[in-house]
Amino acid sequence: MADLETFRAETRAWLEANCPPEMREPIRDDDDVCWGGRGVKFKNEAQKLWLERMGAKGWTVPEWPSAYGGGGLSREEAKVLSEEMRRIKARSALSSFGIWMLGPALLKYGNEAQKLEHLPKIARGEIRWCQGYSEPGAGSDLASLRTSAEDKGDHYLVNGSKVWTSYADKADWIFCLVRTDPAAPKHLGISFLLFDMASEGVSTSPIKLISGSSPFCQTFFDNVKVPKENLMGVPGKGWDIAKYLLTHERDMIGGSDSTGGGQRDSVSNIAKRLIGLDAAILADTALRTDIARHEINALAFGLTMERVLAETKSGQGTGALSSMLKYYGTELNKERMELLMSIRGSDGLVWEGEEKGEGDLARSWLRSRANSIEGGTSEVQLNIIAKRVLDLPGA
Amino acid sequence: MADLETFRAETRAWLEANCPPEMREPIRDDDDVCWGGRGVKFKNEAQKLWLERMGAKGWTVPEWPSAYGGGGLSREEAKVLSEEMRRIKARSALSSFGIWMLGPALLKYGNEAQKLEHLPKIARGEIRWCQGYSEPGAGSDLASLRTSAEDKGDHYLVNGSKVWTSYADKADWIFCLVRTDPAAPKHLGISFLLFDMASEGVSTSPIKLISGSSPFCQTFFDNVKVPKENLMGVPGKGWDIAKYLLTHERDMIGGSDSTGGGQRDSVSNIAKRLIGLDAAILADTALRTDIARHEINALAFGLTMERVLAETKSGQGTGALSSMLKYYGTELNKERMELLMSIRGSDGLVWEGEEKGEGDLARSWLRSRANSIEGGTSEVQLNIIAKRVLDLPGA
Amino acid sequence: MPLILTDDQQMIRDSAEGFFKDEAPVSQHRSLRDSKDAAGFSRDVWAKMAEMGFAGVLVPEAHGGADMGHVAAGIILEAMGKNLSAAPMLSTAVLGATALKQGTAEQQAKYLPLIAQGAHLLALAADEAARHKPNHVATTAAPSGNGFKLNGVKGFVLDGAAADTLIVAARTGGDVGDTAGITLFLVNPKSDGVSVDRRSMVDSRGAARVTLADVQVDGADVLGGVGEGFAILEKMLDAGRACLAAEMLGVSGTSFTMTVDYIKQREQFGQKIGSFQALQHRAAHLFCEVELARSATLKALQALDECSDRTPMYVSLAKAKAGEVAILASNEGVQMHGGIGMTDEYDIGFFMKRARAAQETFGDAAFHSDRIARTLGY
Amino acid sequence: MPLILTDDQQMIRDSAEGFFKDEAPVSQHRSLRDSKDAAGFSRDVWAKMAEMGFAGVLVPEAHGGADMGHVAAGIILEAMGKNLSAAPMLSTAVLGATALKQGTAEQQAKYLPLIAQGAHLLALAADEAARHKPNHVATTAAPSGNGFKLNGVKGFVLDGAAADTLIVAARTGGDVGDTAGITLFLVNPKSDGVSVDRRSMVDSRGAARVTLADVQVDGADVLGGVGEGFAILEKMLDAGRACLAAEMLGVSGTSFTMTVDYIKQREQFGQKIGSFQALQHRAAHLFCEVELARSATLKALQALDECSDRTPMYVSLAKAKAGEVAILASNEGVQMHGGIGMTDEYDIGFFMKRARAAQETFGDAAFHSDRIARTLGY
Repeated sequence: MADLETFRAETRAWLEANCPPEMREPIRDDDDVCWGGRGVKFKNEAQKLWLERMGAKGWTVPEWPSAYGGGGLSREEAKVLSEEMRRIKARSALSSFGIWMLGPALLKYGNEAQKLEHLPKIARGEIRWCQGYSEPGAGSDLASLRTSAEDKGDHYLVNGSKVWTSYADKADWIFCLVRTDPAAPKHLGISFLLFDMASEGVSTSPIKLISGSSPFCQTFFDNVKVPKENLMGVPGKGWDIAKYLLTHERDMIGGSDSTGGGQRDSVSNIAKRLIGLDAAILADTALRTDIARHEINALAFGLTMERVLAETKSGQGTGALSSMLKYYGTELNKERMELLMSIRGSDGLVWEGEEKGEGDLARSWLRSRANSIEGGTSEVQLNIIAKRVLDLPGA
Repeated sequence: MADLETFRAETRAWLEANCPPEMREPIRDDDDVCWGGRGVKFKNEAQKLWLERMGAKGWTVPEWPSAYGGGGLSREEAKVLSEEMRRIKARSALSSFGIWMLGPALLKYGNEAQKLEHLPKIARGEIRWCQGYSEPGAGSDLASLRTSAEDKGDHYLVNGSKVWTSYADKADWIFCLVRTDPAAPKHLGISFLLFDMASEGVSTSPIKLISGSSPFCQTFFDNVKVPKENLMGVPGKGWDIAKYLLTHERDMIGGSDSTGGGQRDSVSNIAKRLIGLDAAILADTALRTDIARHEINALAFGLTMERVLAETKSGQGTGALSSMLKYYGTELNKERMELLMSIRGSDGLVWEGEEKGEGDLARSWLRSRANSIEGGTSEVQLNIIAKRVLDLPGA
Repeated sequence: MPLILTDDQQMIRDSAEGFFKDEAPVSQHRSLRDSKDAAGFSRDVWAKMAEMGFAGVLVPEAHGGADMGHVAAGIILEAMGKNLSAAPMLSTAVLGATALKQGTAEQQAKYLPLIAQGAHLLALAADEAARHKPNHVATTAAPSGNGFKLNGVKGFVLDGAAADTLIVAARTGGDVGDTAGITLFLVNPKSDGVSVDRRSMVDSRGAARVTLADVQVDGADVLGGVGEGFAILEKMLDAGRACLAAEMLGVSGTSFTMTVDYIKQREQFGQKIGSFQALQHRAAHLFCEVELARSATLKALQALDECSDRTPMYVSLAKAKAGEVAILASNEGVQMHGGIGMTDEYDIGFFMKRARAAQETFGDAAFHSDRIARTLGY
Repeated sequence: MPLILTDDQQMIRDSAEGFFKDEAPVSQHRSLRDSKDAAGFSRDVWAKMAEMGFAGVLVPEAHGGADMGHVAAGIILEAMGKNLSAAPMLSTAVLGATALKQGTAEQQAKYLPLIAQGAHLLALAADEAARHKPNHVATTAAPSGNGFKLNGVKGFVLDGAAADTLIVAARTGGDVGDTAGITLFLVNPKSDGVSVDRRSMVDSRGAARVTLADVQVDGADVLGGVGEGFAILEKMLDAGRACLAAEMLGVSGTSFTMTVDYIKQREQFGQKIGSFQALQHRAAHLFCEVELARSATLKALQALDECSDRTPMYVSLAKAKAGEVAILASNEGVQMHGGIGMTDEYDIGFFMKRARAAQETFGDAAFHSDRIARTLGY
């Protein structure tokens, strides 16, 4: 524990000395978030400096081994670092699918050469990754993917297309599920391939959503040559890696990204401000009832996240609860957005306007409708709970 | 039309002369309802007289042919009769599964001898019928019935048991689904048999529900001999008759029996009386919202019944809507009972008490939970809508 | 009146459905959206609607209208909802005609024939709060010259940018929240002091913010009695709400049909997804809900035609029920379509947007369930 | 405090679950019901519960209690809920002990050891309205002699028929609806003027109507300050509500488990009905709901142990959520069991009855969602 206190003191001093003041401001715009990559455009010098300094220490990925560009910290030390960063309100130096998704999979399934090649570049923000999973027409049935990687001796020839590839147009490399054995049963014959988006035959096209423009793309592969050493894990066993990563993604969508945390203003506070009170209660009894019912569920859901986390930490975990959090969290977030639309009335219907923020609510509301579709639909989560948690028989 | 006015005048005069004053009082107790039968116990002389007079005219079944003991009236005349009875608040002279269920099936599927034998006795209330459909363990899967009727040359030998047989302990005869061909596929091999409950080998035992005692029985058949001429319709085609009758039953449960009509006090009136108002609105805003939502659905459902009826009359009917009425009507009635329990609070929890009516609410609430199970569960109704109305593919 | 369409009404339905499918299908809505059309509708289609008698559906024959009644108006709006057809039907043919029928003989003679011809557009400038509350009128009308001077802001005026005449609710007496003291004025949007700002809305329909700064109006431009405008306003709103319910019924209808068709052909895990029982039950439930909305809407329209005392209750029932069902139907539609339902390329999202906007127009389900409860005394 | 059971609490859970499964299973509830037992519980089981330390779970060690805290009390109640075990746990060990801990040193010394020994039963005679409203106290306590004279009727007194002491809320000042002016009294039910009438309830638990006619009580029998009883009453109720939430969690748990087990083995149309996706989705949803109720309940119990300022909010959250979930779980249970779920022979109906009664006790979901909204200022 003494060591940990020393570590804390050192960390605090380092952060004080190295975190630029601009990087201690709250994030206001999309370009306040740094995604790195070959084509990175830093918003300002401070953002660049902060990434370089954190990357050099490996603190963009504090728990990864230092051999792979990580910080080599223990879980406890990483916690201290995170606490100290929060203390001075330091921004995250790097946002990255490489860190959140590919990295953990590489550490678990990659070979030594792959780790040494890719992890340090992820840690330093030099290479930006995107994820190639879904395909047009596949939907929830991810394993029905048809993008093929034909064995050509020294390379694979990749043909097909992916959809819902976030930031494919900005990414340098892709980690991608492909079918290497068309004769094998559906879930077998799938492999996990890494390749450069600058390869000949790769092209992307953005997807417009009902909420407006989006980071999603459709990505096309037309006779793309991929060296055979770029296959990660065992050929034909890519589905295991996919499942491992899907659970990660589910946790992110259900748990944090879309339902947000305590920092968001509560529905009732917004309602109070916009609708007002009448004899100490909200001046719309039907909305009041619906809001209270929503907040009861939101509070109980927040406590459930807390409890599941505590149980997991202590090893009491009932397991397989990520489907519950994904399902309930995204449904609650949709309900929240519906209520906010009701509260805002006709003002909520504005799509574009001169004032900053006009149109935001309507777009967020529409965007929220995808929460229960992306990362495994609500229906798929319920299927998973029914099968894996409740052990109900197959149809 | 002149004829119809003559008929109205004659009917009015006859009713005035023949309907005893006691039979013009509202129904207050179970024994105000006359079910007829060999063992009938009339509550008073008026009840007996009224049945005899109405039975003699065939007006217990006004539209049945007079050859079978019916009134032989046209649809228009029957409507006049019903209007005139309502005018003087005349009670129905006879309640009977024979009238509501077996009669229509007999008219459609029975042979001449069967019609002549059974219909007049139903019309005069001499024989009380019960329905033998469900079997222990069969549930929604009615066609999986196992009660067997073995062909013994001049008779069938019936073995098995039925469950949910309403008033089996009071009935004289039963109309019963039996399996006459054990080798045929499930829905084939079922026949429709009529037999005397006084036959040797028939016994009944009452079923107690969570709401208390009930008219339901379990009925056992132990080597019951049934003459072969008692088979109705074509051997092995009993399932068609069953389906025909089930639609009848569904309409009764969804449409009238369990959701009741306009005569019931509305949920909001009861709430107003028991909870009271505060500044002109119900002094419980959450309950107010739930009650309003319920009443919106109840009103819209009432209008839907009205519309479906009007469409059917005019031949615009979209068809196959009885499943919708059954499903929605019974779910609404359950919701109504839940709301009434909330409104009544601890008083609603009383099970037995000295005052008349104590315990009624709790028992009605519990009884209502069966609405969405009996006569085809809500799940079965939704299946039917999905398949027959929406034409969705089978699993 | 039996709760059913008459033979005439069935004919109107058939011709309206054919008309909007041909003349103003969803693809037209898309191109109006993409071109950021200032009016939000096609004047060409509106001219044809006038020819069909749709613009004059509520205008008496004496003034050149078709005088077909509210059930017919609802039938037209339902067909528009099915195709997401945009036209000033609600603002002019329903609200405008309902208002002007309460006007003086001169006003009627001046406006009603123009409405029926599709030659004059009206817009109701009443709502000030973002959540509908018709008695919340803060806009003032102070005596001035031989008329009044208007001051105030109206935030959400449907078809306001295209209107030739605005029907403005302003206060000649009483306090904000009172129903008494509200007066309706016919205002030319080109008058000095009127500014009309087009707002870009989620459903791409025409709406505007109207600002009134010392706008001088003549005494002859008062619609109905001074201080007695609220009764006319309620009449307009109830006609509008019932017709919106009908439009939402159309929105529900197409959302539902598109979705059922989709799950019949879409395969996942080697099966049609329409064969999955959970989706089947949700679709079957939705079917029932749409039927309930249909019954409630027809009843409200009939009640308007019959001038029934219970019109406000039936109208609120229809608006509340049809609104909730349209939200449910379009939400279920997007969810069951999955990812492609979220793309702008696919039409189902338009139905979700229109359902939400129509829900917020002239009172959402919360507003109307409150109104029903008050009508029933609780 | 992490939102998780400590090792000690897990041990209590294991022993409580074992105890009630063995000593007071559902079959005992059935026989108490069938015999129309006057108390509604087995005194034998209660004695054993005292030996286990359950009766004294909230009694300080100084008074011979086990002093295990509210989380432990909730764990015991949850195990009781799972087995539908009836015992005066809520009325005596939770409400009674909470009340007496606010008493004078004499009162504590007199009652608390007896509570822990299972030798003295208490019952709260507070509610007068059929719908819970703790400030609705019309029963009067007029000064009389060296004490007070009580008059009034308490309609729904849990375990009232078996109680050795009633804790009566009566008004020494203020008007019906005021929180100030309510005073609590310890009343011997054998006193002149007290009549206790056992009521037969849907869940077959002990409850009584208590009538007070000129009942003379001594000044020494006032619990807490005169006119200041409401704060103690709220403390009692909040402890009781959180423990009821825990009991309902147990009711949900068994309803859910019974139902999932049932649909795994029951066949219809040649398949296990648990393989039908519509039932699977409903069961999976219910699973999530039960998990949410569990989190909310644990938080409320912890808040009580920590004397958190936010206790009332968390307690209402737990009571509202656990109540709604218990109703849902037992309703779904009966529905998925089909016909046999409706028969008295089968146990699932008992859970539905208990869920409803517990929901109505000390405020239903409507009451507590209102309380949460008020706490959050809307």
